[in-house]
Amino acid sequence: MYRMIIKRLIMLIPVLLGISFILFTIMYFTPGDAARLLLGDSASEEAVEALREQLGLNGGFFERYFDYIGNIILHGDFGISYRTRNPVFTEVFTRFHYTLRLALTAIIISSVLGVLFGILSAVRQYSIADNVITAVTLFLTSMPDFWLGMMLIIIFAVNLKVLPISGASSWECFILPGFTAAANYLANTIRMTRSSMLETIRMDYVRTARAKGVPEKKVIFGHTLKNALMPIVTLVGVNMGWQLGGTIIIEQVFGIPGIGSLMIQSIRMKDTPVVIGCIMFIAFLSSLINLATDIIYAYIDPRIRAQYVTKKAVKA
Amino acid sequence: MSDLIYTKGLKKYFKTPRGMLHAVDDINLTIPAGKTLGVVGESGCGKSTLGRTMIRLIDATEGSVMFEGKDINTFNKKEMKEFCKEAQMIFQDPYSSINPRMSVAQLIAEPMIVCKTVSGKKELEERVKQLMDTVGLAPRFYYSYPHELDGGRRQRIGVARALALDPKFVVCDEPVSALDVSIQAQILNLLMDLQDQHQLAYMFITHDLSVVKHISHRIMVMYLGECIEYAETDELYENPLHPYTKALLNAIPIPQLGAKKNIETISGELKSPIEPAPGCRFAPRCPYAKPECMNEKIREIQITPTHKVACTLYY
Amino acid sequence: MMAKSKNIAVSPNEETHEVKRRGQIAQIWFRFRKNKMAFAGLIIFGLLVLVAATAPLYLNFERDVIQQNIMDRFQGPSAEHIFGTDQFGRDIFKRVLWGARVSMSVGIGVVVVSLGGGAILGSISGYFGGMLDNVIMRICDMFLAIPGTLLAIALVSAFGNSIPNLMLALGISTMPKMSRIVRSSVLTLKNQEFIEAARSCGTSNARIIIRHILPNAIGPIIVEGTLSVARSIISVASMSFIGLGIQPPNPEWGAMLSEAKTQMINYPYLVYAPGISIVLTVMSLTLIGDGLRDALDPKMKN
Amino acid sequence: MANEKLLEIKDLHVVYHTDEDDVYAVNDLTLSLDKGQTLGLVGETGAGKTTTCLSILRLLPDKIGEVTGGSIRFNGKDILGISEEEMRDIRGQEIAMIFQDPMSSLNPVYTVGYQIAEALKYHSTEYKTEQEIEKRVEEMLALVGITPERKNDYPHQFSGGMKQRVVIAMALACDPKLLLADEPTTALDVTIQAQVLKLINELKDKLKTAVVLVTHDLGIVAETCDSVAVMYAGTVIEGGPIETIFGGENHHPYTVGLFGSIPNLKVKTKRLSPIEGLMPDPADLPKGCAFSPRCPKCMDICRTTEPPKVFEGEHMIKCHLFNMNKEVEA
Repeated sequence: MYRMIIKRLIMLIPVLLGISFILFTIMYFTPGDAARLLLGDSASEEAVEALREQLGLNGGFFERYFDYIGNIILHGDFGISYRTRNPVFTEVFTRFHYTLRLALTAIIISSVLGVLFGILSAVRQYSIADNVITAVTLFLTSMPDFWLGMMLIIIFAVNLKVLPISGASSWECFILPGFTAAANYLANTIRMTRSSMLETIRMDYVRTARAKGVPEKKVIFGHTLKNALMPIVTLVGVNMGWQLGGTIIIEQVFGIPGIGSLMIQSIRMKDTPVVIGCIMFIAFLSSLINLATDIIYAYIDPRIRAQYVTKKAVKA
Repeated sequence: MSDLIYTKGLKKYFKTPRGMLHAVDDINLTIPAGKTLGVVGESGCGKSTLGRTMIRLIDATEGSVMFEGKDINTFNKKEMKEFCKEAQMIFQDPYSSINPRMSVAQLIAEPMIVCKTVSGKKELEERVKQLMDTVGLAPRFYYSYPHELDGGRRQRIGVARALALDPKFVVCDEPVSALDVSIQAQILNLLMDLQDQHQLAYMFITHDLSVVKHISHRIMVMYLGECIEYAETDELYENPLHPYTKALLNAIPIPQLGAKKNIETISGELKSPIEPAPGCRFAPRCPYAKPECMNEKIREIQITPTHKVACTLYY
Repeated sequence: MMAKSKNIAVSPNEETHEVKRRGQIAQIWFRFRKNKMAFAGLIIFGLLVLVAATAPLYLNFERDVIQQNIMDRFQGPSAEHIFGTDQFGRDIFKRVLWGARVSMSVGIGVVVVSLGGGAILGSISGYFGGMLDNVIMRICDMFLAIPGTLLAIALVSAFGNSIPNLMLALGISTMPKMSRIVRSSVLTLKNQEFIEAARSCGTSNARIIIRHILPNAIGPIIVEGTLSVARSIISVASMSFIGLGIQPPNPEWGAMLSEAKTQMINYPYLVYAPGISIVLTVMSLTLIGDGLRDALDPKMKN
Repeated sequence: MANEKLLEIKDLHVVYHTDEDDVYAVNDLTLSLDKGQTLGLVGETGAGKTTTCLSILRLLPDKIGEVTGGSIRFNGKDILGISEEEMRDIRGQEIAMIFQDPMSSLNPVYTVGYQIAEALKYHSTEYKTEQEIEKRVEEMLALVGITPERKNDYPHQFSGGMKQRVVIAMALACDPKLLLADEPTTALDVTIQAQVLKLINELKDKLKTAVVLVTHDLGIVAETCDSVAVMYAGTVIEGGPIETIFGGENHHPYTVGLFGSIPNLKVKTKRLSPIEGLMPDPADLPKGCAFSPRCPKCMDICRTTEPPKVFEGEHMIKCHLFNMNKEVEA
């Protein structure tokens, strides 16, 4: 097991390097000059040139890239933001907790409700409840999240005045954004749970359990759900990864100063170190979540557990 | 009797994460023109892989397959194309072996278009109709799609496709095992009639000992990639020598009352053919196993001119 | 050699028993039509396309859609302006109608880019396998690790803000996912026995891909394409919403919502019409896609 | 012991409602089985064998499969009439079922020991405490030739033949009176099939369990069964004690065809004599006798009128051919 975890972490390195290279290339070819953007149009040419020198913007493409990567590898230094001159790490962490709070709210709402409604929908296939859930699901997937956010603001903040319109100062601020961010993933989770349950319910071993006289509750929540859980766990894991980097637009709607807002600002200001830093951070977190997903897999499914064990045994 | 196709020391190994898988290990066989060699074995014994190496759908790891005196493994692209016309294959699954997006006519015409054996649309159409007639498909199915047909008719398409290029040799990979008994008998009769008419040589791969007896002239019994017994059909059924062959024959239920009172079974199950231990691969299940069975490679013993067995009991 | 032989083993009822015969397309259409929701989706989408395609016949782009009438600003819904007017006094109904043109064409453009690239990469990767497959898939993995919206934002900033660049940016950011879908469907097909059967009579790789793999893979690809147009329309709207997509005064639905954002607290009706248009379009496409999936493969239905 | 009826099915009709058609899977099926006896249910794919078994357990797919007529009596109880609760008590405890594919019959996420124990947990009055159940599980594993230590292993650690042994142990754990075995050896290799058949034979003698053995293989029937029912298009077309089916002179043309289709190991035949044509579409059954379109001895009456059941002692043939001078059941 430990061997597997370490192997996976090592495999992450080339992916992160690849991501940094892709993003660096894109940012490099983006028109505009970070130094000029920072100082504004009124600054003198000399001042701009001096800042450019200071930020190391004058080197060639490869020189700058290897400089950047070298610093990360040798000193663990992700550089400083061109815009604020703070270390990238500080920039990311002062913003990250907002995004994390939003993502966690969303993931809890979407997973809990999604799995519950999904099971209900599958167990009572073709019933009224199933039809209603399916219709709501369809509606949720068809809605752009920013529009849903706007509608929720109009209803709950403007008309009913029960929740704040925007900001991130208190926990109430995260209710509307949380639901908005959850909507799409909720729909996906319901769909996936439903189809996975329906597929598993048709398996021979479920029929065998029924033929043994196992009570229906036990058949559904024991024999079926445990097997149907696999794709759902994957989906929740993937959703979580996407949530961390995918709330950009919702942060804009609700004025939350999270990592998404930071990235948009940084792209506009050509603040390359922050952009790359943010995304590598998100990618790293997503990979950790994937790893956790695989560990949960091994916990649920003895076949997968056995794979890790035999691998270890063969090597030992 | 001229040998149409024969193999010498044919081997096919696959690399797997757990080591070398010996799918086909040192097989020597001959098939005369117009005759049938039955290849029998349980699942995982390498019989399908053997069939595919016979027409070079898979390249052999070692050894040679000689067709009309030439080694097919040395053929270049052009020679391969010529060889395709001589050697064809009928596949096991009448569902997955037929392209669902092509009509019956297109399916049967495909090999002839690819190999350019016919000139002109008219001739092609005529030939397809003639083939459909040969395998017993009514002309009204000409424009049908496979999903409209049942397994038996689909398998007839497979037979027609294999015959389209007028081959001399056809590998039949379990052509009836996916079919119901009554349909199975129809296809078996068809295959036997076609052999008589066209002097086809078959390699008939199956796990069903009663089917193979019915259709074959010679039989090869395989166990974990190796040939363990090789004989004329009558000889094999009257006088099975290898303990595994005996066990196989013993295991078939006979549809007659009182045909067999005591079912004698061999214990254990097939091991995996990955990195097999030296010696007889059947030894772990064999009731007669002796210490020497485990040590060295088992030699093939020629019992009569047409009967070989690989077992230490006959040393 | 192949002498004309008499019928062997044709069953006696072979000639008399009539089978149900229907062409393949007709059969898919038959199953699709039986699915009420999907059929409703098709009708809605058909109407929307009709409206979008004929918009220039009854609307003048400059006069009806772009021109500002400050005198008429912020008029609530009325008989004259069904959906009211915006902050520049333009009729929202007319802008929404014209917006259908923009949203749909850009959405389809995005899918053409991502599906085109994805189909080529995915089929090469799936069919030939080996090193090539490894390289393509590892690169896809890297792109997949970057949040899609963000990648699109970065790409638009790099390419410069224009409609073709937007399509390219969104197309590239969804291409890795598309490649994976195409690759997996090619991989499943590649291992089917009928591909082996084709190879056994010396069929060339090109012919196998064109004659045998593509016709079988096309169904799932069309389904994925339809659903992907739906998603792209949302992505385009999102990009426009944060100001990196289609620029005002061009009446794309997302851009309209972006303009409405600052006013919505006082004039919430600005938000309704463009949003509902998006929902309607996306929903109809989703219904069509799901319906097609069931019609193409009845076994998958549940 | 003999003549004590355990299972009696009368005029059973089962319909599957699919999107496109109504499929008539079982039509007017009548069967009976005495205590401790073995009945072979023979027929090809789509003959309705599995559907019959599922109807006995009331496990037809929800909302799709429906019993539209007839009765099933088990041990004197009307199975179709009792509540779901009562039915659950019968399942596993009094009637157990083995499915065709051992690979998919075991739940991959539970140990085999747990899966065997499950039936005991919900039913057994004899084995109540944890220790008693544990002991019974070990006993059952030993009975089917698996070392009891393996009870904590998961299904994926067993080979196909071993899995089927586990399935058998699971089915027999509560000492059921009736075992429904649906093609229990079809998915296995011949040598393994022989092992499993031998095991089933030994166990049914030892435990005095009645068995309905569903198979398409007449050889297996000859080796294990006391009586036979040959099914075609959802109904029994010939049935009776095994001697009357494998011996005797009068047979249904379909039975004759089935025997003619099998290459016989003992007898040398040049050509097989198969049944021409195909199984009828169960959504669109021919009028009269369902076999008439394929029957070599088809008469005019066969195409219009359903054949009667003709009895000759315990031997039943459902065919117009034998209608002439025998007693007829109305």
